[in-house]
Amino acid sequence: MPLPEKKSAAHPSGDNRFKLLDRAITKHQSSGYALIEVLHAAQGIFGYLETDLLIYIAHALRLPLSRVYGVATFYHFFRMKPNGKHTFVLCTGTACYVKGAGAIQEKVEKHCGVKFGETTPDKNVSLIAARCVGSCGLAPVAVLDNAVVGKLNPDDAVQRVRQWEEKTEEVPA
Amino acid sequence: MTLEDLNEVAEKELARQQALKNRVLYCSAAGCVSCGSEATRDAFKASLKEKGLEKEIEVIGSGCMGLCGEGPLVKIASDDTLYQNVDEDAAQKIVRQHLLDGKKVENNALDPANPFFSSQLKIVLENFGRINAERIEEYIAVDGYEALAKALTEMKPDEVIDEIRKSGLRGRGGAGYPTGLKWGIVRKAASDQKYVICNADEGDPGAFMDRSVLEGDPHRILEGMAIAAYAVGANQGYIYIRAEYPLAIERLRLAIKQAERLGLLGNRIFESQFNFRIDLRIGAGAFVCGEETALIRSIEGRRGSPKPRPPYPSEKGLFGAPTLLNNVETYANVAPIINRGSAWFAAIGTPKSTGTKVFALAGKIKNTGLIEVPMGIPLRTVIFDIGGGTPEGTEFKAAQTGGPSGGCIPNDHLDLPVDYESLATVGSIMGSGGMIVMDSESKMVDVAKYFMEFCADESCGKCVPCRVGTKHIYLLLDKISKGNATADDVALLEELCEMVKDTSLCGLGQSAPNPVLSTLRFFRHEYEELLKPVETYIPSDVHE
Amino acid sequence: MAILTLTINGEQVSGKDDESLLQIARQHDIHIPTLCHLDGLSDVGACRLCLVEIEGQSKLFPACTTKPQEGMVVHTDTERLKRHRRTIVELLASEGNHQCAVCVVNNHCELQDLAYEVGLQYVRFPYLYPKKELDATHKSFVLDRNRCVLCTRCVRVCHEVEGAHTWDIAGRGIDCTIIADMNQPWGTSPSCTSCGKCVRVCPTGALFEKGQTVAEMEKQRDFLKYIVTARTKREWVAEATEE
Amino acid sequence: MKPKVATVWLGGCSGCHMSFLDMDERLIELADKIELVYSPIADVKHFPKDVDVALVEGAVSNVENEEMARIIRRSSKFVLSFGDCATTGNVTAMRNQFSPDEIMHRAYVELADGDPTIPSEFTTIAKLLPQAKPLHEIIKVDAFLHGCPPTPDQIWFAISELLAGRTPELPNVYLRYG
Repeated sequence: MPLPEKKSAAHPSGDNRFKLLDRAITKHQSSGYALIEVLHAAQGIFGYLETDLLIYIAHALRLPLSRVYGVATFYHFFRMKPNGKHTFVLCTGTACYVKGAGAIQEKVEKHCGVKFGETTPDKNVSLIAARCVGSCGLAPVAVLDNAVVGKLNPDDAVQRVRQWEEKTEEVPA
Repeated sequence: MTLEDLNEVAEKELARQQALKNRVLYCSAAGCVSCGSEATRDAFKASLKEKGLEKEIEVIGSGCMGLCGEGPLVKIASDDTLYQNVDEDAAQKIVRQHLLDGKKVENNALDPANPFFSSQLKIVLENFGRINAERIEEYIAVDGYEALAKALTEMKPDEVIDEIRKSGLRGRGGAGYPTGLKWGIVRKAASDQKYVICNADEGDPGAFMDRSVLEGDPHRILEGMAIAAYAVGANQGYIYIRAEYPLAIERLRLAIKQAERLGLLGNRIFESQFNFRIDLRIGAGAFVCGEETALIRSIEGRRGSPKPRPPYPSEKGLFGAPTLLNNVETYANVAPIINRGSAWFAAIGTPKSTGTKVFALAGKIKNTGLIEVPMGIPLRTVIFDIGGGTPEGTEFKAAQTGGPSGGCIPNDHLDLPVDYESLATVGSIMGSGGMIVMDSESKMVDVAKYFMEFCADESCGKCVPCRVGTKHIYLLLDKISKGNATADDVALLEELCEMVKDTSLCGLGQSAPNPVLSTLRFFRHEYEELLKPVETYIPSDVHE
Repeated sequence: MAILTLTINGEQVSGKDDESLLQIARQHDIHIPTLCHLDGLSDVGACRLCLVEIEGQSKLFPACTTKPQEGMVVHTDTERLKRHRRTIVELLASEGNHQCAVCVVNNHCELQDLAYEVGLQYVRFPYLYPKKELDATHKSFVLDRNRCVLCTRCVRVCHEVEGAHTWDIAGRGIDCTIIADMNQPWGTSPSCTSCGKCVRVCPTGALFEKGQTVAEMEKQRDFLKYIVTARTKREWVAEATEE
Repeated sequence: MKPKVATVWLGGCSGCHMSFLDMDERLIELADKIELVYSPIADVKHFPKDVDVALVEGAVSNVENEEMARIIRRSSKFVLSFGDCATTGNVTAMRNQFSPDEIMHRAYVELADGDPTIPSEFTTIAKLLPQAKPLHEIIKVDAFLHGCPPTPDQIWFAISELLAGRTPELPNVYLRYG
């Protein structure tokens, strides 16, 4: 295999984030059992799990490549692509469903032109459907850039997304 | 740490609290935090500082206080007044009127005689609104870790198991397997290495009991697990918790650190031979990992695909060793049973379903939130007295319990007592405690479709009936809801539901058809109204 | 190890306590249909075709992973089981893109045989026609995911017998798919030894040798038991270790 | 009165009809027993009413097939899915992984010898359905004859059974896909 053996605390690329990842791997004694913990750590450090990163982890934990890929794609929490600048996480739990999360979904999708599970082409907004964020008392709920917003209605939801869009326009890249 | 040390911590903490003039407990559970309870806290602190009372009256975060729909909630410790919708203005008002002048702020105060409070009975949630979840001293001050001390210093493992068995406690994760029996099996399994796992992978959409317990009283779980580990002979525990619960994860991490610091986790706990450690394992978004064999695989770093049982985890579980797996609420009941005795616990509820059950009330209901009721309480009391019924202008249609594995219970069955067996007679299950109320606006075919979409999406894909069957059940429901189906399709739907139930590998698949079967049972007319006739041969004389 | 007596379909049979119900039934010429099971590989209980009824139990048990118990009364061909088996085959047929007429293993296919065995007249569920990829990048073999039934025999033989663990399953639910290494073209796989075991154990035409045309490929699966027996009895090192 | 039999060719390759013709001398016997009221091998413009048995070859692939299937169902006492395409979609359904637009483009533009234009659906060819479907997903079907194509023996057996007034529950010897 044309891949370098993992060297401790230094990645050939000089990317320091690998030092952090190595620390997480060492904490678990490089055990294959810790694969999910290490994937969590890697996603926390790198934002998402791209193929090269998964190969690095597979080598570090001495696991077959397909095993690592299989685990990473089994769990919804792990992302293989980066999220947009803003994230709109809509709760699709039962309470939110009963209280009209469907209408929010429809309106936001229509506004953004992409479906939940996708990111707008300008990489500004990712629409993410969550199983249940556990704030059922406030249904329908969405988590907008990590802030829980309860008792949301479709128009407010679109308004929030609009604010993100305006802000992007103000600061040209 | 010895028993004397423990008492000393408790006394010191109680003395500290005595010295205070009052305590303001704001709800620091995720629901209230997202309504702005942290701003409320800051307003209290600022206002108290302004009056020079910041040393005499402390403002602390506590566990979920129930009425999540009316947050932020705040409790005043001296007279147990509970306030709702406490925004920053209300906070200042409470400081001025209540804390300084001793007059309740009527606009925000909740009436303690309200059936929302009076019909409940709190064991699991008893410390909510009483203690600061982030300080182990406060937990110890309300007799925390005393049950563990008692078990380790006064009881043999078999006596602990016997006590749990006599209490009649059954698994609160949904299936209701007798807890004492399960512990006994793991105890008997011959092995040098055993594990104890807490299933905190609360995946039912519409359920947040476990999250609230972990956020509001994390030490209760650690203590319950330690007692269980002592009883079955384990020295390592894992809490498998959803990544979606960052606050609960944070609180647990803190609680474990505090318990280790005081020697309540670690080696030779209470100077016994018992060693026990707990580690967290963070789930990664897979409902199926609530199934015990899948959960174990996930802790082992694998895809969460269930394995056929037998062998059961109690014989061959985590890393092949005998493993005890219980749910959060089950562990939360352990310490009170050891402290107060099995007879006390067994007297609550019904003979076959003892104790209390925590429910998360949500959906089309006035009082949404977290409640705890004695087993056997009529469903009607839960929904109409505690929950306050459906909002004005709508009519109650069904209560959904058990999440995607449960069923919809119609009006006619509302006098049913809430216990494991009764809920099963109407095709639902106790489940982990989600209770979603639906009103006349909810279309039951769509409700069934919603759950089936969930199950199909959460199927691990290992066994054929669940992987493909749930997809086809969903497609049939979709066809029905769009008015394209015939009576033949409904017959096929029923046959497929029975088949998936009968043949799936694990509980997820076996129970996935329940929402369909229960809505077919009680709301069949809603299906039939959507059907169209089968096109067939028409003789030409009829044609013309 | 103990010898147990049990009843299968009314017939008194005996078997060892570490054998599966499936092994015992087969030793007594009692046929139970299977798909994910293959002698020589571990059992996963995934296809659910070998489910049997055990008296006194309301649940059904997969014969491949269930151990016998003294006095157990087992039924393998009740109407309920037959009905369920037919539905399983229907579900499998609807899930992939199976066109027997143009398949390299036509007439030598385990899925096709199962369809005949359960008397599948037609599939009552809509065909899903998933968009699945074909991988012809390997120099000798082809993976056509359209014909895959996700029995995982290839995954197991590669891990358990060859020891390469090239294959695994990615995704979940109806989107599960067989992948090589990092979900890369098979021909670029760093771990594949090109041993061809996966091709031979595959029950359908999902894995086949290049250069074969319709109905030409017959798979020989006997090799597995020789390898596995040799390995478990350590036959190839017997002389070296006897000293 | 002899039973009225129709044979129809929807989205298939006509192989099943070829196999029908391969019944050879048995066709003469059949001609005495039935009245063939509609068939691609007979020049009849409209599907007649009150047909006793309709043998339908091919999948339902375009709007014309779909319309025809419904006419067949209304006008026939007994509908038999005739061959693998009608029963499973088979080769006709292999196009289902692609959109109708992709398919039309492939067929009339990419593979065109001369003038690469997609013909108008109103003039020359019927509009493709999003997916080709087996017949029973469109209309209720009474029995199935498998095979690609079904053998002349299978066809003979099925028709004989029907003429004898029995639903052809085909024994497993005649159950063969592909």
